[in-house]
Amino acid sequence: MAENSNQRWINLLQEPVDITSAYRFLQTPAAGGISIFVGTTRQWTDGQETISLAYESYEPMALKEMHRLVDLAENHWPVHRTCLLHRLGKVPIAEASVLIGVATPHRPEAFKASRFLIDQLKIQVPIWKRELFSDGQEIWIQGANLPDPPNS
Amino acid sequence: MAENSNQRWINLLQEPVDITSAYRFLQTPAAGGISIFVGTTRQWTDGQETISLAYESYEPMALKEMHRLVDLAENHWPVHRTCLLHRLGKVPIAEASVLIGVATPHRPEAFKASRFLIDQLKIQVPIWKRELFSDGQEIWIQGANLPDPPNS
Amino acid sequence: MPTSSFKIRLFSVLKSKLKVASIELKTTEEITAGGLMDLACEQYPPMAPYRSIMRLAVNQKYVQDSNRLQDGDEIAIITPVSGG
Amino acid sequence: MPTSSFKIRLFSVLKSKLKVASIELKTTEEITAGGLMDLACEQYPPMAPYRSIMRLAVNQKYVQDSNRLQDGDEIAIITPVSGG
Repeated sequence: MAENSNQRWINLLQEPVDITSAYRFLQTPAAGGISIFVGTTRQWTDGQETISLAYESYEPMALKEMHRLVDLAENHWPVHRTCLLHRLGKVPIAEASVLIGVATPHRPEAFKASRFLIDQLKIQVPIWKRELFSDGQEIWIQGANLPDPPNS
Repeated sequence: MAENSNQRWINLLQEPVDITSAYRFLQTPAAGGISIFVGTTRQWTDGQETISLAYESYEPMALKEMHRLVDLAENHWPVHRTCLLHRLGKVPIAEASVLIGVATPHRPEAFKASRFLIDQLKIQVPIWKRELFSDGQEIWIQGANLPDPPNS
Repeated sequence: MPTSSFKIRLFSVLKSKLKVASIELKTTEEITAGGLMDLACEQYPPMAPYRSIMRLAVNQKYVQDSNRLQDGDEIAIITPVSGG
Repeated sequence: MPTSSFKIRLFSVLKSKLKVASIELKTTEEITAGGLMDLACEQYPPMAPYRSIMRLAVNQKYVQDSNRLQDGDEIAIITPVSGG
Protein backbone atom coordinates (compact mmCIF):
# COMPACT_ATOMS: atom_id res chain seq x y z
CA MET A 1 0.00 0.00 0.00
CA ALA A 2 1.99 2.99 1.21
CA GLU A 3 5.46 2.86 -0.20
CA ASN A 4 8.02 2.07 2.49
CA SER A 5 11.29 1.80 0.66
CA ASN A 6 13.54 4.69 1.60
CA GLN A 7 15.87 5.96 -1.07
CA ARG A 8 18.92 8.16 -0.73
CA TRP A 9 21.17 10.05 -3.12
CA ILE A 10 24.51 10.86 -1.52
CA ASN A 11 27.42 12.24 -3.49
CA LEU A 12 30.49 14.47 -3.64
CA LEU A 13 30.56 16.47 -6.86
CA GLN A 14 33.20 18.25 -8.89
CA GLU A 15 30.49 19.99 -10.93
CA PRO A 16 27.66 22.39 -9.92
CA VAL A 17 24.85 21.07 -7.72
CA ASP A 18 21.69 20.54 -9.78
CA ILE A 19 18.64 21.44 -7.69
CA THR A 20 16.20 20.36 -10.41
CA SER A 21 17.50 16.78 -10.38
CA ALA A 22 17.51 16.76 -6.58
CA TYR A 23 13.89 17.88 -6.45
CA ARG A 24 12.85 15.23 -9.00
CA PHE A 25 14.62 12.60 -6.92
CA LEU A 26 12.80 13.75 -3.77
CA GLN A 27 9.30 13.70 -5.28
CA THR A 28 7.30 10.64 -4.17
CA PRO A 29 3.59 9.84 -3.64
CA ALA A 30 4.48 9.03 -0.01
CA ALA A 31 5.51 12.61 0.79
CA GLY A 32 3.47 15.64 1.76
CA GLY A 33 6.48 17.81 2.57
CA ILE A 34 9.88 18.31 0.97
CA SER A 35 12.47 20.45 2.72
CA ILE A 36 15.55 21.51 0.81
CA PHE A 37 18.44 23.45 2.28
CA VAL A 38 21.12 24.89 0.01
CA GLY A 39 24.32 26.42 1.33
CA THR A 40 25.71 29.06 -1.02
CA THR A 41 28.90 31.10 -1.17
CA ARG A 42 28.16 34.45 0.50
CA GLN A 43 30.05 37.51 -0.74
CA TRP A 44 30.31 39.53 2.45
CA THR A 45 31.07 38.51 6.04
CA ASP A 46 31.57 41.23 8.65
CA GLY A 47 32.75 43.67 5.99
CA GLN A 48 35.22 41.24 4.41
CA GLU A 49 34.66 40.32 0.79
CA THR A 50 34.94 36.69 -0.24
CA ILE A 51 36.07 35.98 -3.80
CA SER A 52 35.46 32.25 -3.70
CA LEU A 53 35.44 29.17 -1.53
CA ALA A 54 37.19 25.91 -2.31
CA TYR A 55 36.37 22.63 -0.59
CA GLU A 56 38.57 19.60 -0.03
CA SER A 57 37.49 16.30 1.44
CA TYR A 58 38.66 12.97 2.77
CA GLU A 59 36.28 11.53 0.22
CA PRO A 60 35.70 7.87 1.13
CA MET A 61 35.22 8.76 4.79
CA ALA A 62 33.01 11.75 3.95
CA LEU A 63 30.67 9.49 1.97
CA LYS A 64 30.55 6.99 4.86
CA GLU A 65 29.73 9.73 7.37
CA MET A 66 27.02 11.10 5.07
CA HIS A 67 25.47 7.62 4.89
CA ARG A 68 25.70 7.27 8.67
CA LEU A 69 23.91 10.60 9.18
CA VAL A 70 21.12 9.53 6.82
CA ASP A 71 20.83 6.25 8.78
CA LEU A 72 20.35 8.32 11.94
CA ALA A 73 17.76 10.57 10.29
CA GLU A 74 15.83 7.57 8.99
CA ASN A 75 15.82 6.08 12.49
CA HIS A 76 14.38 9.29 13.95
CA TRP A 77 11.88 10.45 11.35
CA PRO A 78 9.75 8.87 8.59
CA VAL A 79 12.07 10.01 5.82
CA HIS A 80 11.15 8.54 2.40
CA ARG A 81 13.79 10.25 0.29
CA THR A 82 17.05 11.92 1.27
CA CYS A 83 19.48 13.83 -0.85
CA LEU A 84 22.94 14.89 0.41
CA LEU A 85 25.18 16.48 -2.19
CA HIS A 86 28.38 18.43 -1.55
CA ARG A 87 30.41 20.13 -4.22
CA LEU A 88 34.24 20.01 -3.98
CA GLY A 89 36.81 22.36 -5.45
CA LYS A 90 36.05 26.01 -6.15
CA VAL A 91 32.51 27.32 -5.56
CA PRO A 92 31.93 30.85 -6.88
CA ILE A 93 29.78 33.52 -5.19
CA ALA A 94 26.04 32.68 -4.99
CA GLU A 95 26.58 29.10 -6.15
CA ALA A 96 25.67 26.04 -4.09
CA SER A 97 28.27 24.15 -2.08
CA VAL A 98 25.83 21.81 -0.36
CA LEU A 99 22.28 20.59 -0.86
CA ILE A 100 20.29 18.72 1.79
CA GLY A 101 16.84 17.48 0.84
CA VAL A 102 14.32 15.26 2.59
CA ALA A 103 10.82 14.09 1.72
CA THR A 104 8.52 13.11 4.60
CA PRO A 105 4.76 12.59 5.06
CA HIS A 106 4.27 15.92 6.93
CA ARG A 107 6.12 19.21 7.20
CA PRO A 108 7.37 19.23 10.82
CA GLU A 109 9.59 16.18 10.31
CA ALA A 110 10.80 17.52 6.96
CA PHE A 111 12.15 20.64 8.69
CA LYS A 112 13.57 18.66 11.62
CA ALA A 113 15.33 16.05 9.49
CA SER A 114 16.88 18.55 7.07
CA ARG A 115 18.03 20.81 9.91
CA PHE A 116 19.55 17.79 11.68
CA LEU A 117 21.38 16.69 8.53
CA ILE A 118 22.93 20.09 7.72
CA ASP A 119 23.89 20.73 11.37
CA GLN A 120 25.50 17.29 11.69
CA LEU A 121 27.18 17.50 8.28
CA LYS A 122 28.89 20.67 9.45
CA ILE A 123 30.32 18.86 12.50
CA GLN A 124 30.94 15.32 11.32
CA VAL A 125 31.68 15.11 7.61
CA PRO A 126 35.39 15.52 6.74
CA ILE A 127 35.13 18.39 4.28
CA TRP A 128 37.05 21.64 4.73
CA LYS A 129 36.58 25.06 3.24
CA ARG A 130 39.38 27.34 2.06
CA GLU A 131 38.29 30.94 1.74
CA LEU A 132 39.89 33.45 -0.64
CA PHE A 133 39.28 37.09 0.36
CA SER A 134 39.48 40.18 -1.86
CA ASP A 135 42.56 41.42 0.08
CA GLY A 136 44.48 38.37 -1.13
CA GLN A 137 44.26 36.52 2.18
CA GLU A 138 43.48 32.83 1.81
CA ILE A 139 42.68 30.75 4.89
CA TRP A 140 41.38 27.35 5.94
CA ILE A 141 38.15 27.76 7.85
CA GLN A 142 37.90 25.68 11.00
CA GLY A 143 34.63 24.48 12.46
CA ALA A 144 33.67 25.24 16.06
CA ASN A 145 33.38 21.61 17.15
CA LEU A 146 35.49 18.48 17.02
CA PRO A 147 33.62 15.65 15.31
CA ASP A 148 32.24 12.98 17.65
CA PRO A 149 33.01 9.28 17.43
CA PRO A 150 29.71 7.42 16.93
CA ASN A 151 28.09 5.91 20.05
CA SER A 152 30.11 8.10 22.38
CA MET B 1 28.63 47.27 -0.13
CA ALA B 2 26.41 44.44 1.06
CA GLU B 3 23.22 44.36 -0.89
CA ASN B 4 20.26 45.39 1.24
CA SER B 5 17.32 45.40 -1.13
CA ASN B 6 14.94 42.61 -0.27
CA GLN B 7 13.07 41.05 -3.14
CA ARG B 8 9.98 38.87 -3.08
CA TRP B 9 8.15 36.73 -5.59
CA ILE B 10 4.57 36.06 -4.51
CA ASN B 11 2.01 34.46 -6.77
CA LEU B 12 -1.01 32.20 -7.20
CA LEU B 13 -0.57 29.87 -10.16
CA GLN B 14 -2.86 27.86 -12.39
CA GLU B 15 0.13 25.94 -13.75
CA PRO B 16 2.74 23.69 -12.04
CA VAL B 17 5.17 25.26 -9.58
CA ASP B 18 8.63 25.59 -11.13
CA ILE B 19 11.28 24.96 -8.48
CA THR B 20 14.14 25.76 -10.86
CA SER B 21 12.87 29.31 -11.43
CA ALA B 22 12.24 29.71 -7.70
CA TYR B 23 15.80 28.65 -6.86
CA ARG B 24 17.25 31.04 -9.47
CA PHE B 25 15.20 33.85 -8.00
CA LEU B 26 16.46 33.06 -4.49
CA GLN B 27 20.15 32.98 -5.41
CA THR B 28 21.97 36.14 -4.31
CA PRO B 29 25.54 37.03 -3.28
CA ALA B 30 24.08 38.19 0.05
CA ALA B 31 22.91 34.71 1.04
CA GLY B 32 24.75 31.84 2.65
CA GLY B 33 21.62 29.75 3.17
CA ILE B 34 18.53 29.04 1.12
CA SER B 35 15.67 27.07 2.64
CA ILE B 36 12.93 25.79 0.37
CA PHE B 37 9.82 24.00 1.54
CA VAL B 38 7.55 22.30 -0.98
CA GLY B 39 4.15 20.89 -0.04
CA THR B 40 3.15 18.00 -2.30
CA THR B 41 0.01 15.92 -2.74
CA ARG B 42 0.43 12.77 -0.63
CA GLN B 43 -1.26 9.60 -1.83
CA TRP B 44 -2.07 7.90 1.49
CA THR B 45 -3.41 9.31 4.77
CA ASP B 46 -4.34 6.86 7.52
CA GLY B 47 -5.09 4.14 4.99
CA GLN B 48 -7.26 6.37 2.78
CA GLU B 49 -6.10 6.90 -0.78
CA THR B 50 -6.17 10.41 -2.22
CA ILE B 51 -6.70 10.73 -5.97
CA SER B 52 -6.08 14.47 -6.18
CA LEU B 53 -6.37 17.76 -4.38
CA ALA B 54 -7.95 20.90 -5.77
CA TYR B 55 -7.39 24.34 -4.32
CA GLU B 56 -9.62 27.41 -4.43
CA SER B 57 -8.75 30.85 -3.16
CA TYR B 58 -10.09 34.30 -2.39
CA GLU B 59 -7.32 35.47 -4.66
CA PRO B 60 -6.85 39.21 -4.05
CA MET B 61 -6.99 38.71 -0.29
CA ALA B 62 -4.71 35.67 -0.44
CA LEU B 63 -2.07 37.74 -2.23
CA LYS B 64 -2.40 40.52 0.37
CA GLU B 65 -2.04 38.07 3.25
CA MET B 66 1.00 36.49 1.59
CA HIS B 67 2.60 39.95 1.31
CA ARG B 68 1.75 40.69 4.94
CA LEU B 69 3.41 37.44 6.08
CA VAL B 70 6.55 38.29 4.10
CA ASP B 71 6.55 41.75 5.72
CA LEU B 72 6.49 40.02 9.13
CA ALA B 73 9.29 37.63 8.16
CA GLU B 74 11.43 40.51 6.88
CA ASN B 75 10.90 42.34 10.16
CA HIS B 76 12.04 39.32 12.18
CA TRP B 77 14.92 37.91 10.14
CA PRO B 78 17.49 39.22 7.61
CA VAL B 79 15.64 37.78 4.64
CA HIS B 80 17.13 38.89 1.29
CA ARG B 81 14.85 36.94 -1.05
CA THR B 82 11.47 35.37 -0.44
CA CYS B 83 9.39 33.21 -2.72
CA LEU B 84 5.76 32.28 -1.94
CA LEU B 85 3.97 30.40 -4.68
CA HIS B 86 0.69 28.51 -4.38
CA ARG B 87 -0.90 26.51 -7.14
CA LEU B 88 -4.71 26.61 -7.57
CA GLY B 89 -7.03 24.10 -9.18
CA LYS B 90 -6.19 20.41 -9.35
CA VAL B 91 -2.79 19.21 -8.05
CA PRO B 92 -2.05 15.54 -8.87
CA ILE B 93 -0.23 13.09 -6.57
CA ALA B 94 3.43 13.98 -5.84
CA GLU B 95 3.12 17.42 -7.47
CA ALA B 96 3.72 20.69 -5.61
CA SER B 97 0.84 22.75 -4.26
CA VAL B 98 2.98 25.30 -2.43
CA LEU B 99 6.58 26.48 -2.47
CA ILE B 100 8.12 28.63 0.25
CA GLY B 101 11.69 29.81 -0.25
CA VAL B 102 13.91 32.21 1.66
CA ALA B 103 17.51 33.31 1.26
CA THR B 104 19.32 34.60 4.35
CA PRO B 105 22.95 35.20 5.36
CA HIS B 106 23.11 32.10 7.61
CA ARG B 107 21.21 28.84 7.93
CA PRO B 108 19.38 29.17 11.29
CA GLU B 109 17.31 32.13 10.10
CA ALA B 110 16.64 30.44 6.75
CA PHE B 111 15.00 27.51 8.55
CA LYS B 112 13.15 29.77 10.98
CA ALA B 113 11.77 32.12 8.34
CA SER B 114 10.61 29.38 5.98
CA ARG B 115 8.98 27.42 8.81
CA PHE B 116 7.23 30.59 9.98
CA LEU B 117 5.96 31.33 6.47
CA ILE B 118 4.52 27.88 5.78
CA ASP B 119 2.97 27.60 9.27
CA GLN B 120 1.37 31.05 8.96
CA LEU B 121 0.27 30.46 5.37
CA LYS B 122 -1.65 27.42 6.57
CA ILE B 123 -3.53 29.53 9.14
CA GLN B 124 -3.91 32.92 7.50
CA VAL B 125 -4.03 32.74 3.72
CA PRO B 126 -7.55 32.20 2.30
CA ILE B 127 -6.92 29.08 0.24
CA TRP B 128 -8.92 25.88 0.69
CA LYS B 129 -8.23 22.32 -0.31
CA ARG B 130 -10.84 19.91 -1.68
CA GLU B 131 -9.74 16.31 -1.44
CA LEU B 132 -10.95 13.55 -3.76
CA PHE B 133 -10.56 10.04 -2.30
CA SER B 134 -10.43 6.73 -4.17
CA ASP B 135 -13.78 5.68 -2.64
CA GLY B 136 -15.47 8.56 -4.48
CA GLN B 137 -15.78 10.76 -1.38
CA GLU B 138 -14.90 14.40 -2.02
CA ILE B 139 -14.59 16.80 0.91
CA TRP B 140 -13.46 20.29 1.79
CA ILE B 141 -10.57 20.12 4.24
CA GLN B 142 -10.81 22.53 7.15
CA GLY B 143 -7.82 23.90 8.98
CA ALA B 144 -7.48 23.54 12.75
CA ASN B 145 -7.33 27.27 13.50
CA LEU B 146 -9.37 30.36 12.70
CA PRO B 147 -7.21 33.00 11.03
CA ASP B 148 -6.20 35.91 13.27
CA PRO B 149 -6.91 39.56 12.54
CA PRO B 150 -3.55 41.38 12.42
CA ASN B 151 -2.47 43.23 15.60
CA SER B 152 -4.80 41.23 17.77
CA MET C 1 -30.16 55.14 9.19
CA PRO C 2 -31.05 54.07 5.68
CA THR C 3 -30.95 50.43 4.68
CA SER C 4 -27.45 49.07 4.20
CA SER C 5 -26.90 46.19 1.85
CA PHE C 6 -23.94 43.86 2.18
CA LYS C 7 -22.79 41.43 -0.46
CA ILE C 8 -20.93 38.60 1.25
CA ARG C 9 -18.56 36.31 -0.64
CA LEU C 10 -18.54 32.64 0.24
CA PHE C 11 -15.84 30.02 -0.32
CA SER C 12 -15.10 26.38 0.29
CA VAL C 13 -17.64 24.50 2.41
CA LEU C 14 -20.06 27.45 2.71
CA LYS C 15 -20.17 27.95 -1.04
CA SER C 16 -20.80 24.22 -1.49
CA LYS C 17 -23.56 24.11 1.14
CA LEU C 18 -25.39 27.16 -0.20
CA LYS C 19 -24.54 26.46 -3.84
CA VAL C 20 -23.87 30.18 -4.40
CA ALA C 21 -20.64 32.20 -4.41
CA SER C 22 -22.20 35.14 -2.56
CA ILE C 23 -25.27 36.20 -0.62
CA GLU C 24 -26.75 39.63 0.00
CA LEU C 25 -28.01 40.83 3.40
CA LYS C 26 -29.87 44.03 4.23
CA THR C 27 -29.94 45.78 7.56
CA THR C 28 -31.43 49.04 8.77
CA GLU C 29 -29.20 49.25 11.87
CA GLU C 30 -25.48 49.64 12.38
CA ILE C 31 -24.02 46.19 12.44
CA THR C 32 -20.78 44.54 13.58
CA ALA C 33 -18.83 41.78 11.86
CA GLY C 34 -20.20 39.28 14.39
CA GLY C 35 -23.74 40.63 13.97
CA LEU C 36 -23.57 40.20 10.22
CA MET C 37 -22.41 36.59 10.56
CA ASP C 38 -25.26 35.92 13.04
CA LEU C 39 -27.74 37.45 10.58
CA ALA C 40 -26.35 35.34 7.73
CA CYS C 41 -26.82 32.16 9.78
CA GLU C 42 -30.42 33.12 10.63
CA GLN C 43 -31.32 33.78 7.00
CA TYR C 44 -29.31 30.84 5.62
CA PRO C 45 -29.71 27.99 8.14
CA PRO C 46 -27.24 25.64 6.36
CA MET C 47 -24.53 28.10 7.46
CA ALA C 48 -25.46 27.92 11.14
CA PRO C 49 -23.37 24.83 12.04
CA TYR C 50 -20.28 26.76 10.89
CA ARG C 51 -20.93 29.92 12.92
CA SER C 52 -18.24 29.19 15.52
CA ILE C 53 -15.52 28.71 12.88
CA MET C 54 -16.26 31.80 10.80
CA ARG C 55 -14.03 34.85 10.55
CA LEU C 56 -15.10 37.95 8.67
CA ALA C 57 -12.78 39.59 6.17
CA VAL C 58 -13.54 43.25 5.43
CA ASN C 59 -11.83 44.86 2.48
CA GLN C 60 -9.58 41.80 2.29
CA LYS C 61 -8.43 41.95 5.91
CA TYR C 62 -9.52 39.80 8.84
CA VAL C 63 -11.43 41.72 11.51
CA GLN C 64 -12.55 41.07 15.07
CA ASP C 65 -16.24 40.23 15.49
CA SER C 66 -16.72 43.55 17.30
CA ASN C 67 -15.69 45.65 14.27
CA ARG C 68 -18.43 47.92 12.88
CA LEU C 69 -19.14 47.57 9.18
CA GLN C 70 -19.49 50.40 6.66
CA ASP C 71 -21.72 50.56 3.63
CA GLY C 72 -19.63 49.61 0.59
CA ASP C 73 -17.21 47.34 2.46
CA GLU C 74 -16.04 44.27 0.55
CA ILE C 75 -17.02 41.37 2.77
CA ALA C 76 -16.22 37.67 2.84
CA ILE C 77 -16.82 34.89 5.33
CA ILE C 78 -13.71 32.78 5.87
CA THR C 79 -13.78 29.30 7.42
CA PRO C 80 -10.46 27.77 8.60
CA VAL C 81 -8.17 27.68 5.61
CA SER C 82 -6.38 24.59 4.33
CA GLY C 83 -3.88 25.72 1.74
CA GLY C 84 -0.31 24.50 1.70
CA MET D 1 56.37 -6.42 19.66
CA PRO D 2 57.87 -5.68 16.25
CA THR D 3 57.94 -2.16 14.86
CA SER D 4 54.57 -0.87 13.66
CA SER D 5 54.42 1.74 10.96
CA PHE D 6 51.44 4.07 10.56
CA LYS D 7 50.77 6.20 7.52
CA ILE D 8 48.69 9.17 8.59
CA ARG D 9 46.68 11.22 6.10
CA LEU D 10 46.54 14.98 6.58
CA PHE D 11 44.01 17.49 5.31
CA SER D 12 43.20 21.18 5.39
CA VAL D 13 45.37 23.29 7.67
CA LEU D 14 47.69 20.40 8.70
CA LYS D 15 48.42 19.50 5.08
CA SER D 16 49.11 23.18 4.34
CA LYS D 17 51.40 23.61 7.38
CA LEU D 18 53.43 20.43 6.69
CA LYS D 19 53.20 20.72 2.90
CA VAL D 20 52.59 16.98 2.62
CA ALA D 21 49.39 14.94 2.31
CA SER D 22 50.60 12.23 4.69
CA ILE D 23 53.31 11.39 7.23
CA GLU D 24 54.63 8.07 8.45
CA LEU D 25 55.31 7.23 12.11
CA LYS D 26 56.97 4.15 13.58
CA THR D 27 56.49 2.75 17.05
CA THR D 28 57.75 -0.34 18.82
CA GLU D 29 55.03 -0.24 21.51
CA GLU D 30 51.26 -0.58 21.42
CA ILE D 31 49.83 2.84 20.88
CA THR D 32 46.47 4.56 21.27
CA ALA D 33 44.86 7.13 18.99
CA GLY D 34 45.80 9.89 21.43
CA GLY D 35 49.35 8.52 21.75
CA LEU D 36 49.80 8.54 17.99
CA MET D 37 48.65 12.18 17.76
CA ASP D 38 51.05 13.12 20.58
CA LEU D 39 53.88 11.36 18.75
CA ALA D 40 52.98 13.15 15.49
CA CYS D 41 53.15 16.52 17.25
CA GLU D 42 56.55 15.68 18.76
CA GLN D 43 58.01 14.68 15.43
CA TYR D 44 56.30 17.44 13.42
CA PRO D 45 56.31 20.52 15.66
CA PRO D 46 54.19 22.65 13.24
CA MET D 47 51.30 20.31 14.14
CA ALA D 48 51.63 20.88 17.89
CA PRO D 49 49.46 24.05 18.08
CA TYR D 50 46.58 21.98 16.69
CA ARG D 51 46.86 19.04 19.10
CA SER D 52 43.79 20.03 21.13
CA ILE D 53 41.55 20.19 18.05
CA MET D 54 42.59 16.91 16.46
CA ARG D 55 40.42 13.82 16.17
CA LEU D 56 41.76 10.55 14.84
CA ALA D 57 39.88 8.62 12.18
CA VAL D 58 40.69 4.93 11.96
CA ASN D 59 39.46 2.98 8.95
CA GLN D 60 37.31 5.99 8.06
CA LYS D 61 35.58 6.23 11.45
CA TYR D 62 36.20 8.68 14.26
CA VAL D 63 37.62 7.07 17.40
CA GLN D 64 38.15 8.09 21.01
CA ASP D 65 41.73 9.01 21.95
CA SER D 66 41.87 5.90 24.16
CA ASN D 67 41.33 3.49 21.23
CA ARG D 68 44.22 1.11 20.56
CA LEU D 69 45.56 1.05 17.01
CA GLN D 70 46.31 -2.02 14.91
CA ASP D 71 48.99 -2.47 12.32
CA GLY D 72 47.45 -1.88 8.90
CA ASP D 73 44.76 0.58 10.10
CA GLU D 74 43.94 3.42 7.69
CA ILE D 75 44.57 6.53 9.75
CA ALA D 76 43.80 10.23 9.27
CA ILE D 77 44.02 13.26 11.52
CA ILE D 78 40.87 15.39 11.32
CA THR D 79 40.70 19.00 12.48
CA PRO D 80 37.26 20.63 12.94
CA VAL D 81 35.49 20.37 9.61
CA SER D 82 33.96 23.29 7.73
CA GLY D 83 31.90 21.89 4.90
CA GLY D 84 28.42 23.08 4.15
